[in-house]
Amino acid sequence: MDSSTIVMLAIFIPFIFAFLVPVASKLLKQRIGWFAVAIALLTLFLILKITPIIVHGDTIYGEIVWLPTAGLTFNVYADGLSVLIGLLASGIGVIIMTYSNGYMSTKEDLPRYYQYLLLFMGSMIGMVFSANTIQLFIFWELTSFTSFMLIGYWNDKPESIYGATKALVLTAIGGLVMLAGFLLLQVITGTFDIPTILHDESMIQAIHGHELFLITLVLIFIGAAAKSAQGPFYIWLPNAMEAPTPVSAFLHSATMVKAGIYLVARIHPLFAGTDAWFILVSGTGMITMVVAGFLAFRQTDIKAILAYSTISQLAYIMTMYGYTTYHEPGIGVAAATFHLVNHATFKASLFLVAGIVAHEAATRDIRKLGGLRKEMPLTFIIACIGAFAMAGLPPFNGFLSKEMFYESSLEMGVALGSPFTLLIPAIAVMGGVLTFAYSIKFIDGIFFGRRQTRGLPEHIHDPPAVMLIPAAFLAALVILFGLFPSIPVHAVVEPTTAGIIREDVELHIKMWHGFTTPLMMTIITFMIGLGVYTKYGAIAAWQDRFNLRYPKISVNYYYDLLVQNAQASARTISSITQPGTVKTYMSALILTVVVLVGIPIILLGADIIPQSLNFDIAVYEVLIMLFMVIAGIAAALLPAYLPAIIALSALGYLVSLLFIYLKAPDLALTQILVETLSTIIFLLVIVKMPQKFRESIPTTTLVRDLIIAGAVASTVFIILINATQGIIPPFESLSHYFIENSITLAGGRNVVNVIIVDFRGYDTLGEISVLCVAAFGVYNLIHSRGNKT
Amino acid sequence: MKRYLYYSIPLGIMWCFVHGTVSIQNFLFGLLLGPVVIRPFRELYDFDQELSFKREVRKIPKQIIYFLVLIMEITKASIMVSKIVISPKIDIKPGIIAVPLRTRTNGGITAIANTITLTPGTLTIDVADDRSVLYVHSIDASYPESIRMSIRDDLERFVLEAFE
Amino acid sequence: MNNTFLSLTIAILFGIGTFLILRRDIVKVIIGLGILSHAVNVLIVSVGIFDGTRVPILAGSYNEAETTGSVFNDNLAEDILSPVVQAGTHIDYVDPLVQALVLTAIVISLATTAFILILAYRIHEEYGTTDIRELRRLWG
Amino acid sequence: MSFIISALNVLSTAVLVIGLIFVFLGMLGLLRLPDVYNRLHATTKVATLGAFGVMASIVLNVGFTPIGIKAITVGLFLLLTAPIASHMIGRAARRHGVELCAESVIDEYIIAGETD
Amino acid sequence: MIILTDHLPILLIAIPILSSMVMVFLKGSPVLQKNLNVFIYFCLVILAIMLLQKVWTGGIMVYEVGEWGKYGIILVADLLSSGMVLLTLGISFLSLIYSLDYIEERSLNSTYHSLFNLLVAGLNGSFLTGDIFNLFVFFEVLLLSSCGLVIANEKVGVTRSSDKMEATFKYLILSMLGSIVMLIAVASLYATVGTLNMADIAVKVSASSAAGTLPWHVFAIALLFIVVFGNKAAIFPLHYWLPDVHPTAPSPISAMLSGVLIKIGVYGMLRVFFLIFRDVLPMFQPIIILMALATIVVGAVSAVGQTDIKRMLAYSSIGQIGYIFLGIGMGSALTIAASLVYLVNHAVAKSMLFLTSGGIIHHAGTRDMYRMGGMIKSAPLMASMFLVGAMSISGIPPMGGFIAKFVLFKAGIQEEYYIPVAIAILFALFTLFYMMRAWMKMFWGTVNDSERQGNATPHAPALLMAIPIIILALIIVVLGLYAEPLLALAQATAEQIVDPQPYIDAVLTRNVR
Amino acid sequence: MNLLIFSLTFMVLAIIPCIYRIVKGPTIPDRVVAMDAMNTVIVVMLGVYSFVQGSVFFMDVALVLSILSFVGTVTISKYLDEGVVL
Amino acid sequence: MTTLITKTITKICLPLVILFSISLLLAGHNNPGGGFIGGVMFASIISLVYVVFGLRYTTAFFNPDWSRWLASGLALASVTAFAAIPAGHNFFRSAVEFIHLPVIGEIELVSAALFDVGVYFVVIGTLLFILKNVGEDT
Ligand code: NA
Ligand code: NA
Repeated sequence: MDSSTIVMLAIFIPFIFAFLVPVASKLLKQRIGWFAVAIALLTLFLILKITPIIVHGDTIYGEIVWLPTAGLTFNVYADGLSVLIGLLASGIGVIIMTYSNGYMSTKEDLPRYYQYLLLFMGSMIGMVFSANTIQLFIFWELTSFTSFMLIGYWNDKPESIYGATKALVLTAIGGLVMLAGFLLLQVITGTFDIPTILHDESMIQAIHGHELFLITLVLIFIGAAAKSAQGPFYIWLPNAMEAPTPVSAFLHSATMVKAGIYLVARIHPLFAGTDAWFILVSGTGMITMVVAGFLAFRQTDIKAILAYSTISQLAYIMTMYGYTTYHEPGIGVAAATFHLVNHATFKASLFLVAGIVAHEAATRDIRKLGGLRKEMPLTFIIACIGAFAMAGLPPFNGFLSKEMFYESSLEMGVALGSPFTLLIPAIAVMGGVLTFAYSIKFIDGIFFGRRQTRGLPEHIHDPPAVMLIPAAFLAALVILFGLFPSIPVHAVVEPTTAGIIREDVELHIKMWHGFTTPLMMTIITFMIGLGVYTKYGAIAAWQDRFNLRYPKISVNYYYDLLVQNAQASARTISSITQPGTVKTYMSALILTVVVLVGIPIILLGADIIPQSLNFDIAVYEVLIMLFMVIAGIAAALLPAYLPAIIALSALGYLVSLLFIYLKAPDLALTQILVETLSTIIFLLVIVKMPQKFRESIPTTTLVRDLIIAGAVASTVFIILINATQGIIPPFESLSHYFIENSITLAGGRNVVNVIIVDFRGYDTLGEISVLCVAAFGVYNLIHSRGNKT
Repeated sequence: MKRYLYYSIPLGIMWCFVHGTVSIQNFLFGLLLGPVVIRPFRELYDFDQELSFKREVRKIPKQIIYFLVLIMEITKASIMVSKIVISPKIDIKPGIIAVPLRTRTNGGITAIANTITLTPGTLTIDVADDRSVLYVHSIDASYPESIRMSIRDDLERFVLEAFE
Repeated sequence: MNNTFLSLTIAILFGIGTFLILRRDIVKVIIGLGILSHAVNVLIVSVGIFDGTRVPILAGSYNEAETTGSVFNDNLAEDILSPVVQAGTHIDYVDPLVQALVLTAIVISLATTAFILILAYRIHEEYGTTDIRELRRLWG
Repeated sequence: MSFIISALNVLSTAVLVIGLIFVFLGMLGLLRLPDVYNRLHATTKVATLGAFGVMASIVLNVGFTPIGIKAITVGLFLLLTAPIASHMIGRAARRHGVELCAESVIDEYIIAGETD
Repeated sequence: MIILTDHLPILLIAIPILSSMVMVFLKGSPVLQKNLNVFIYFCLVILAIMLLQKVWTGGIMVYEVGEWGKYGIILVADLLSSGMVLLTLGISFLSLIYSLDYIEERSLNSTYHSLFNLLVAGLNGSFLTGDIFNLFVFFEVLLLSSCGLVIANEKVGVTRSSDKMEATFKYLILSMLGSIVMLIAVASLYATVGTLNMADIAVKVSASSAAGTLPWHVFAIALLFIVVFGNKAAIFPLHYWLPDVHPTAPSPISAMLSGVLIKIGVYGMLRVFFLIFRDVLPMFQPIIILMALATIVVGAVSAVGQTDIKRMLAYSSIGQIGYIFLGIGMGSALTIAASLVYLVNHAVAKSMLFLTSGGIIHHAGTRDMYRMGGMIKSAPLMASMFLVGAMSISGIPPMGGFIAKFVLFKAGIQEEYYIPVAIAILFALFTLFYMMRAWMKMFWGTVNDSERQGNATPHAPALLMAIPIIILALIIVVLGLYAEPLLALAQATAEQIVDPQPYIDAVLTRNVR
Repeated sequence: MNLLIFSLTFMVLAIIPCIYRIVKGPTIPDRVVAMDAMNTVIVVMLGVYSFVQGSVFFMDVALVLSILSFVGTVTISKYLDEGVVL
Repeated sequence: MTTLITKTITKICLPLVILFSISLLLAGHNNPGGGFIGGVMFASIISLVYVVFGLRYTTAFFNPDWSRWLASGLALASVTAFAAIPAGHNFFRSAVEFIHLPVIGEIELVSAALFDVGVYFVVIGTLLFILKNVGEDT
């Protein structure tokens, strides 16, 4: 099989089988989870099958014709980076789905759960293997959406709904902004194809030199930051913890949040090497790292600790990708990539531990937990491995990547010079200190201290194997990668790095590399970290005071302000813009006419008055017109209905008289008939109404309405005196034809009637349809009293 | 059937008049069309009552006389009202008077009411439900009795002859 | 026809109609619509393009010409009957097309007016008032 | 024969003018007379006669051509319906509660429903 | 031998008219009436497909009603009009099926079928006509028939009849003002160029524009046409009637109104501005773009504020119309093609959402989303269907709405309208937000039984209501996964729109008897 | 032609009182009378017009107007009298 | 209730106006008139009958289903327009035919006149349908 076909299969298989889950669950009942595991395994197998090609240093490309008109093909591209994330997604997918078989109660809606998980996995794989930005965006939004569905899995809980909304709002906002960035990128490069850009040095030069460079970068980076919960967008991730714990482990720590990192890595070749890149990426990363680290330390919910720690760990990675501007890119990218792998392993294992603890102890509150190490020894060991790796203790893999982080921070500081020489390493150490502190807190809070009895089950023990083995497997990987870093490094980190910096790299990562500055920094980290941990009480008290005093210094405050109050505030706006009074609406329409037509009138000034005006008219004609105006004014001013109707009717008869002078007997006839009929209907209608309605018009209203009326009259007058200047010279009217051919072709002398029933009889067909419609409509009106609820 | 024939002739004439051309074809056409037109409304046209052609035909000359008298009376009335209208100061003594009737048929009452309206100084306002009294507005109601007398003696006589 | 006084009258009627549709009373609003549709009908006729003096009802008829009479015969016209109407005589007629258009417009406005009047009747029934400011159950 | 025709022409023009004057006087009455009942006298009698006269003059002029026939129809129709219209208006006015003018001397009208 | 396909355009208009009268005679036998009308619509859909196919392969089709050439009324089926007709009939067909279980029996038997058929006749007539006054006439047909349908009674009446009256009044009165403006515009145009045939007008306006003899008031007329079609399409500030009418109408009619009826304004805009005023178009583009953007903003913000599900959908329609107008305002073949794709997707998705909301209202007995909740368990079909529609409207892949938004934004950026596209993208977020919030309010959370109104008992939607929804959902997904035919059609249509010469040639180079 | 202009001007002047009564009333029946009278004047004008122009078309209009004027007057009167129309 | 004299005059007007409306309908092609004008004349005289005799009294003996009138009218109009298609022409193509009859002479038959008859019935049906429905309601 063609390797690109394999990639496509890896994308489609989860989707196809996700839609088969409901069917399969009819057969498998509670064991549907194993079906999902099998699919995930199959996907993992497919990706593993192409891994050797990538490790060898090649890339894979394949395409299917999709939407040629829109300039889109369905194409896949596999290099080190995509295979790395692909392996994470499918590999951790296998582990999580296995674990879920123990974690999820059989009373739950399992088909829906596994369906979403498979859809998510497919989207994630589709996203990383997408060879064009639009396809990437499509899968990106799908991951957001499946994430939304999974966070809201327990959809009757208000917290779930809140968390799901938040995640969707922020990640989807990011996604759309990113789409805008991609569109601009297409403007710059002329293509959506990622490999095309990556493999074309001149295009990258063009990007760097383009005036849209900064805005494009910012837009795309916002997408990445939102997805990876960086910067102000971090707030969705803690609330996402309302999802079932396996979901949190899978989506919100190991894979989906890595999508943002993936994107940063993916666009690295396009934008890196500029000040903007460093400030944006590393700046966001460093701030996030410290803030999230601090918040993680302060949490009492064990999943919340992990959530904030995820944010801070992702910030490490982000920071390192940003560093590459000013020093040798290989180190930073490799360190970031390596930490990405390591984080996936230890954080997923910690989440599984948290899930086990919550599952067995029925609480996630660290204040209620404690002293569980004897009752759950195996869980305790796994937790220690994960937490120590996170804290950066040797000999676990976290130590290695953290050392690389310190090392690159140092180099960065040096490269930037004073005052950054110390500042950047200091910030890095600060991040490390906080990480150390919350890692210790996690272990200490759950497994050490006093075993509480109140609110906890009597017997707490290690979980069944189906939950323990996945966690243990991940812990084993932590140790394995720590002791033998060359395994992941050769398999994925090097090809990934090579793909990003577009040159071959060879990394030599060892546990012991002498008493170097980074090691000193590590030791300092541990010491301060311990100190900080012991001062937990004081720090907590300080933060509580701070929160009380400055409640507005919080992103969540503004999110809630905007989103939670969105309905009410939008309602306020819409009740102003849509006040419900017909008069406003009509005024809007009338004013639109007046203003729009006023534009050319004002622009043209006096030129709007045509050269020749015709004032030649008989006295009696003037009188008739005067009567019309008087009747109209009477209809307007008479307060009682009947006199006003009579005046309107008189106006109608005068109009028919005018039609006589305009040589239109058919019109006069019709006008007379219609006038009388309308009067009868008027009378019918006012039968039940009060006889008059005396409206006292306030002066301001009167003036305003008179101005509007005057404006309308002027507009009509100006258009009319111009329009009656006659047809544009060389052209002739259609009407000559009618007069010439009325008798000969249609056999009638009354040209008007002939037009109505023959030349334009089709209009009349429409006209009598209107009449029928009015009849039926009136019937409906009269018989619409059914619902008075 | 008799009624159809009775109505068909005036309807034939009517058709000629509304059509604007008096010709034998038109009359025949109207003759055929007319009864069809009033067929749905036979409830209104006393189709269940007895009818004597002879009597109806005999009335025609008297109806013509009545019509001429009517025109003359209208002219007199108009001149009278016109005088009032163009006089510099309008000096009138109007009022509503009840006039007892002898006539009882629809046609008779209608004819007399219309006649009253069109003749000097008087205007039918209403007819009592039992058809016994006409209420008449007179532009000069100084002598109600004389008005009652003139209506009974002059007008009603013509009407009774022409329409009953 | 395309007389400035007529244009002015039409414009004033438009002004009156506009003033009326901005009133509070539903009946007044509908009267305003009535005035507007009168105005627009006269407007259409007034833009009729040629300054004829005669009603567009022609003299002469089929009967005057000797015809064989045949359904759907295109040639009938040109060959036999064209002498009936002399070339150029049309100049004296007013524009028939605008009249036909206005006829259609009048009928349509009759239908619409009937509908909206009965709608007003129902609104009065539902709301117990003819004040359209009370028609504010739907807003926001 | 031509004498008759020209005599008819003169007659018809005279009748036309008289008719027009009557119509005008009727309208003047509408303006000047004190209450609706008296105004009805003016419009119903004077104006109707005027209209009838105009129609008659047309018939005198054109004879039994379509115009003439239609003129007869119009004239007769007016003669037939004008009294009814004024009767309806007068009755409605009286029952609607329009008072007779101050100059009125007598009111014998009994509204059907009000006797009991 | 009668060749039926020669008469396709008129059949699509005249058959609904004739059949609406047949429905009156069949009042007494409702079953026959229903079946016959469904059958008629099935045939009409087939005819519409045939028409589109014929136009696609054979080029623009001109049908002279009465064989009077440009002196009479001409029907023109180009890709735009035949495409719109197919869209109309497709949605009408499904709405009709839906109505059979949704509309109260008496309303359904006595007037509903007739009015519905006349509405469709009005729509098809408007799309197909080549005559500007005839366009007015058919506008009136569809205006009044839609008013009549808005007040038709529903089986589960949660909408007060007073609301229907109020909404209809606002709709009708604003539309009547629009009609008056249109008459002024049409009459003035006729007075200036002496013809009503749109192709003929176009030729004359272009010629005099080239010769420099075009009077200035033609611009004023063009601006009047913006008001006319803007009013039909409900673009700001002419949108006020829409949020009242669309929610109060019975759901199948809401689907017709939002799905098809407001598109008539879009159609008119494309037809009139790109045919008649094409030489002076650049002057109007900024106005259209500004109005479109304002429409997007107003629609999006107001939709966020709603608690009534159908009212929210109505505001959403306003916003979405803004997007469509944005594409028109940007005025190139690309952006117009994008607008058309958007139009189709919105039509399908919004009709589907309104139909679904009808089912939801049947189920919940209220239109207030904030009083619903937890219905995902009791109404899973409605939940998933609404989600599909909501995703499509919000532009979430893989639904059709995404493709629409994508092509629109892409085309806009290609034409270098950065700021308008940025605003459009920003407010697309609002769409996502209110749609998903609505979905969560209705289907997540807890069931709120005590709030349920008395007259409605929860029940599964009737079969005839479910089928159209499912079909529309399938179309949405198909439009997302494989939009190529639509894109190609839109592209070809847009090219026809921006280059109207073939249209003019087809209309004017005919033998006139 | 002079006859036409004379007649028409004369009749148009005759409309002035009608318009006055329609506007000023004072009672509703006054307005109805005025309306009816105005229609009579218009009928006369149509008759004259038809006669002078020699075309029957306007006489048709006159007949229609006299019929419709009657219908309208009767309807309004009934409404005034009884408060109902049909 | 209206008075006796009004009713009597209405009885005279009724056939007159109906005949006039038919005359207008038939004359329409060559003179002012036609389906719409004739139809409204018809409708207005029927409405006068409704007014003068009362809707309830009238419908007791004269109560057609006006919706069927309008339906037949529109159906007739569209069928007339359709009739050209079987003859190999376009929709709404009109036809003119002369018939020589012994007594009446030459009659001009125009397909458009048939269409006008359709209009006539639509107008009558619509207006009276509306009046009757609303009248019964008030
Ligand atoms: Na603890
Ligand atoms: Na006609």
